[in-house]
Amino acid sequence: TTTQQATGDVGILYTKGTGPMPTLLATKQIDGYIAWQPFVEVAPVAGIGRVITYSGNLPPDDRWKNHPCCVLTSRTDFMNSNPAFVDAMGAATILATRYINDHQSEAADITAEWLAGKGNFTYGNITVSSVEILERSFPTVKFVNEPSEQWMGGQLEFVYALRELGTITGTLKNTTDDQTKALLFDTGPYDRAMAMINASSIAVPPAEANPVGVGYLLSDHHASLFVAVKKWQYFNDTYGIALKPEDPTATRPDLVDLLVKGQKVATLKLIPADAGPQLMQLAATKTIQMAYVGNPPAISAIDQGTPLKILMALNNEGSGVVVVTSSPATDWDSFVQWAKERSAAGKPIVMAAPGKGSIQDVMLRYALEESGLSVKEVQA
Amino acid sequence: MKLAIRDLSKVFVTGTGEQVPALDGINLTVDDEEFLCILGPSGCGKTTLLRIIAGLDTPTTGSIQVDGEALSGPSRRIAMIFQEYSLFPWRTVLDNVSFGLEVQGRDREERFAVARKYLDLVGLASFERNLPYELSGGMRQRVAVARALATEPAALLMDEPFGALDAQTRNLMQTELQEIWRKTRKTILFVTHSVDEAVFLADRIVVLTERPGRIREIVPVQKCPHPRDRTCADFVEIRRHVLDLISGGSSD
Amino acid sequence: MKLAIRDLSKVFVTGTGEQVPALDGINLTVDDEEFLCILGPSGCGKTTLLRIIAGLDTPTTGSIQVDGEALSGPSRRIAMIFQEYSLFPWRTVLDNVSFGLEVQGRDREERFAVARKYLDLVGLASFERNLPYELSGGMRQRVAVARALATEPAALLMDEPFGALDAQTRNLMQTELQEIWRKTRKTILFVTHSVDEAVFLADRIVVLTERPGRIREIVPVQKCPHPRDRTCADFVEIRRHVLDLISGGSSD
Amino acid sequence: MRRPLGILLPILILIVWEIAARFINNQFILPRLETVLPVLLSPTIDILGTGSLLHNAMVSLERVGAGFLVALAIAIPLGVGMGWSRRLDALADTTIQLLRPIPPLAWGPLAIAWFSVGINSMIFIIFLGAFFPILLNTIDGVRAIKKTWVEVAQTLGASERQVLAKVVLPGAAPTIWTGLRVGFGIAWMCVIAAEWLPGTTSGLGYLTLYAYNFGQMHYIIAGMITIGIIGIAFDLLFRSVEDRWFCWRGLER
Amino acid sequence: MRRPLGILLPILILIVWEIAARFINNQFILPRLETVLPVLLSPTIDILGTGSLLHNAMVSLERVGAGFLVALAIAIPLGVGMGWSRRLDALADTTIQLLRPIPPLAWGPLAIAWFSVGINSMIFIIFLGAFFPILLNTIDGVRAIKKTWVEVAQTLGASERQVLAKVVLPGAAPTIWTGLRVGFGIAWMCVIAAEWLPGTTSGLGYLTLYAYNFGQMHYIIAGMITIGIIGIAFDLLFRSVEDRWFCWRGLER
Ligand SMILES: Nc1ncnc2c1ncn2[C@@H]1O[C@H](COP(=O)(O)OP(=O)(O)OP(=O)(O)O)[C@@H](O)[C@H]1O
Ligand SMILES: Nc1ncnc2c1ncn2[C@@H]1O[C@H](COP(=O)(O)OP(=O)(O)OP(=O)(O)O)[C@@H](O)[C@H]1O
Ligand SMILES: [Mg+2]
Ligand SMILES: [Mg+2]
Repeated sequence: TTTQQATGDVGILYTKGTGPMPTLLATKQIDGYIAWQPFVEVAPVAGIGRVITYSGNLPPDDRWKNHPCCVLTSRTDFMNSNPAFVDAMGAATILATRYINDHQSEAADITAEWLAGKGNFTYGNITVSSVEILERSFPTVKFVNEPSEQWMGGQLEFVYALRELGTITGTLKNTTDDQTKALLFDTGPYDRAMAMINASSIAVPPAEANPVGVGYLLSDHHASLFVAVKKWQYFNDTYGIALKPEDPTATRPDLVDLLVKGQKVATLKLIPADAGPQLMQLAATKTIQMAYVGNPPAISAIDQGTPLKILMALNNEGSGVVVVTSSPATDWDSFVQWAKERSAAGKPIVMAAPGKGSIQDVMLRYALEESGLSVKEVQA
Repeated sequence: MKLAIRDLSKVFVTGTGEQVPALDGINLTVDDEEFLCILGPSGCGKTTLLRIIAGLDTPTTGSIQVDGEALSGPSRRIAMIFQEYSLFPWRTVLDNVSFGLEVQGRDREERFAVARKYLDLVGLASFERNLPYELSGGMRQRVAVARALATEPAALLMDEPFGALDAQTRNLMQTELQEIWRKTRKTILFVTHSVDEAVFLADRIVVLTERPGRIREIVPVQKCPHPRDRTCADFVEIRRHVLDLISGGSSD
Repeated sequence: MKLAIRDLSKVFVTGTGEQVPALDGINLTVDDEEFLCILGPSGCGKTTLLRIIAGLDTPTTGSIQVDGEALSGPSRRIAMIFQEYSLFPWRTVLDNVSFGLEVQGRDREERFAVARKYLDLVGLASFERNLPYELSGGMRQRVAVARALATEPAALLMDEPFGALDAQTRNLMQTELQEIWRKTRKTILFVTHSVDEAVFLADRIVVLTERPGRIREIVPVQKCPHPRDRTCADFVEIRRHVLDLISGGSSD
Repeated sequence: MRRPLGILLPILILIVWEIAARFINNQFILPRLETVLPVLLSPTIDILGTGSLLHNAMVSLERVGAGFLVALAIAIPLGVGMGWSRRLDALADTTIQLLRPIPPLAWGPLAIAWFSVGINSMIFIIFLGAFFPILLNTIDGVRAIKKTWVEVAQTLGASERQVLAKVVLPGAAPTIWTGLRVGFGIAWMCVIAAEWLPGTTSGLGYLTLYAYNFGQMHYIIAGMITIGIIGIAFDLLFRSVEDRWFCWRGLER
Repeated sequence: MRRPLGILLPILILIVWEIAARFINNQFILPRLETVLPVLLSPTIDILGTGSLLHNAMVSLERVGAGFLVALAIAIPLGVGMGWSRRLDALADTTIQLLRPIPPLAWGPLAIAWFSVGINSMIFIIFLGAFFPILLNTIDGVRAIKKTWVEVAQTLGASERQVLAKVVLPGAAPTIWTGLRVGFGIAWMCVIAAEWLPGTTSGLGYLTLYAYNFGQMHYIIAGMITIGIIGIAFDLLFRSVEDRWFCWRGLER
């Protein structure tokens, strides 16, 4: 990487998930944040911040266009003993992603229900529907599944970035790109799922005796899971594969049945978490077998020796940078300008990121350094 | 019940390993249906003696025969009434009195019937639903007596049962105890600090020495007929004699 | 100090609004340097009377004059000694005795000197560094006396100060109090339940009726010279008279 | 006089709150009263898809109930044993003293590893919160049993089991009950922490945390008030039972 | 006999732990003893870049100390006031009863909004944990002051201020001290929760959470043991002071 001589400082505050970000911004403790959707849209809607850029447009130019984001992962021991199940999950995910791309506004609606019961958010005098927020955020997320060569290349960028950050210390520390890919990916399930979809026949996996734990985050990024569950009837009727909620009235079901050709194959325990590292911890302790998760936590977990593989993409892009309303910044360049002025004035701006080594952290650091700003972690 | 105490002594070992001789060479025979009072200076081992007879402590040497058989542990045939109030405060008066029968496994009907009989005897029939804290000190000790009697033991051990009562109540209780004894004919061992009380109640008075307790003298009181008049000449004379024994026994 | 109590009465109002008359129409003059004992049945208002004089309670009607001036609140000139142990348990004996001087703002040296003088007087000079719990009951009451004396009040109010002591210690304390009184010549109001104690100590004995307390009689004892012999004829006669007053006053 | 005065301050606080909220005009710092009250007044309306206030309160109560019952079922017998037998006490005391100061919350990671995500690890954490107060009070209560009561029972022919069941347990009951009251209070505090563990999808703790994600402070405060009210309600319940059942306490003699 | 028996069980637990760890063979569920012990035995070695065990323990202690001191400085005067004056008690009691059952942790979101990320919001949460036990014990202690002590002081000429300073405070000191001990214990529990707040980068609570994110169970357990040991150490310290200063307690009469 070719970092210029730094001409200013920016502080980064890690908030362990997105939870405190709106509060911190509204109380002027931070000058902005980078988050995943829909928490990017929360700021403008609440009137506390302005979106200056979405993650695909972060500098350097085109570097992050279509950057990989969340991925579907599985424990390898589980894959080995239940290959047909993992393939079926892959198929369900791919079908749901297709549905999202064909019915974006319905998908936003479903996600609004999953994340907020389609309720309203109240910010002082402003009240907005969660549906509205999701409809704003959906176009900024690109829902794709294919683990293409280009996509894998994008993933490698994160490995490099994490190496630079010093958080990769295990099996991926000194690997070549090919070795890294071999350690990270297993595209078998994707290929087999596509084959089944193309053949219009999903194979019925043997029944699972125990519930299968599946982790996810409360983000639009994992909308394919929400859509698969909420539209289970449609998928069941159309493709013969469905994730049927055991309680159809639940807004955020936690027990769903995998049905293939009308047969119940397994019970899934859906486990939400605040941030990726938590999910990877659950995977490490075999509490969950599969996870919808951001790629850096998955890379870190594999690096730390968790027997895990990345199976396919879930989405590209889908994060954004927000600054406080009082900021003069309206786009990345004016933001950099502002940050440099503040640094020169001895009051460097503070940006929040959901976690050290998270996808958002990696991109923001990269972009800042690219723009001639050096990053310091804020010590509380 | 007849009690025969032979060469009984008791040495306590304190936490620091010190040896405290409490009783020494006690030889005493208590006849069936006898009312025996035990007098002695504080700390001379009166309570210890009763506790050993009740089976709550073991003697260091010596033995106790109950109707010819060796004593072994607490027995239903010997009931003890303690100086401090010892009622179960969470049980009603009736449930307190029927406790002994309850642990014997007698059924409700039967044990309440027996308990009521003895509550009647101590004049507290109308208080059976009350909790102990609602009673006065004297009433509580009467409940304790009823509880002890309800299992129909052959002997009653009473450790300064009236010590905490005021003078008037105490006199009343003494008269009532006499009455109860007359009706039920138990063997009674009665510890007291009051010479007056001992002379009023006892057939014989055992006077102990200072610690370690030994028997100084056994004073017979039978010649004074019941109910005793505290002003009659015999009474006053025996009282004087016992008082002399006690003050002569102290070292000052 | 001369105390003049005029038409004093006290009615307590309980939490439930009930009125409890505790004292009624008390007229009493206490001379300077007089030792006055107050006797009366339990609950007749003895403690209440002392508390009013100490300024800890206010009378319902009537007035108290101290050396001609109306009493108003607690005063350093009148010290009170309570029945229950009242030492500050976290202070050494010396610090307890010097408490009154400390709150007056006297400096360390001075207050310790005065405190030591009075500790000497009550014979506890060697215990000044001890904490109260290390002392026996009698010693504690002597410390309380020293503490009361240390501020050099003109009058001492003592509410059954020896009630919790055993007989032997009690006799000793009575003799010592006499001695202290002889040396310091305070006006003393002394409440007791013991006729014997009253006759032994007092110049005059005020006998109260049952609640609400009224003055039944004031018995002079001066004719019996100090130190008094409990077996002398005058003593026995006064004692008999006071006993008669008391039992005559009860309703049974 | 007591009652009106007692209500004065809360009312004053509410007024100050509302004025301050209008003045600060930042709902993240202090949401207006009129955004919080409707939430409390319609406790059956769904909040952000996590269910209603009432529903989440019931869920939390169920969890506390389960953890509390497990704690009670283990702590009381163990406490009676340790209070009664010097041996058992000597054996277990050190271990208990070592485990006690570890905050229930710190067990979170192990709880998830051992009991897996979900109700069981929450029960474990709640259990840890309630266990020690119940245990220590039971031990205390049993130790403080009047020896005379035990000896009376013995002379009346009670076996050791009967002494334990009919004298020791009822005699120690008031102290044990205090332990239960304190233990329940701590359990109630722990449920909030437990519901912050990953994988939770309901409960008052989860509700507040979830609302936090979207900066919905009025839900957080409504949640806190609900937590507070339920906490008091149970405390009062425990106390009223205490007053009724253990009126003899302190009047033993 | 007591000592050896007491140590027997922890040793047994360690042995069972090691055997179980070997048997389970999954460091996420139960790390081996030999991975935990070295962490504890070299408390000055850096852990995952967050600083050493010792350093983090000191940081946590500082925070607890600050929160505890604030709690003490407010709770003791307020408690003396409420114990002494019926008026003040009537005024404040209801409010305190309402606030008390809200877990300190639940204040997290508001703490961050009010005191901003960092030491101040941690102090606030720790303060909340320590405040109520100290306050309630101070009130109790002052109320339980023997009336006679106060009256003696009055008859000896003490002013109200002198009575408060020289009789009420020292007389209530043992009970207040118990409140301090309990309050410190709870504050210590709260620091762990407080260090889970965003923006924290040190402390034992942060250390365990950070280790958790990397699945480093042996650090978590070492952290928990350190938390436990410090907890006991302070409890013992408080108790030993109690034994020394308040030896007169229970022997008042
Ligand atoms: N468990 C014990 N360990 C050590 N010493 C004991 C024990 N029980 C009693 N003693 C000692 O044995 C002696 C006799 O005690 P005991 O209670 O029998 O006296 P007592 O005659 O009943 O006295 P009192 O009239 O005061 O009740 C006392 O010196 C007492 O201190
Ligand atoms: N604060 C109070 N409120 C209501 N009644 C009171 C109060 N203080 C005392 N009394 C009542 O006033 C009466 C006199 O009480 P006091 O304590 O003066 O009696 P006493 O003569 O000292 O009795 P004793 O000899 O038992 O000490 C009693 O009936 C008592 O119950
Ligand atoms: Mg005895
Ligand atoms: Mg009195």
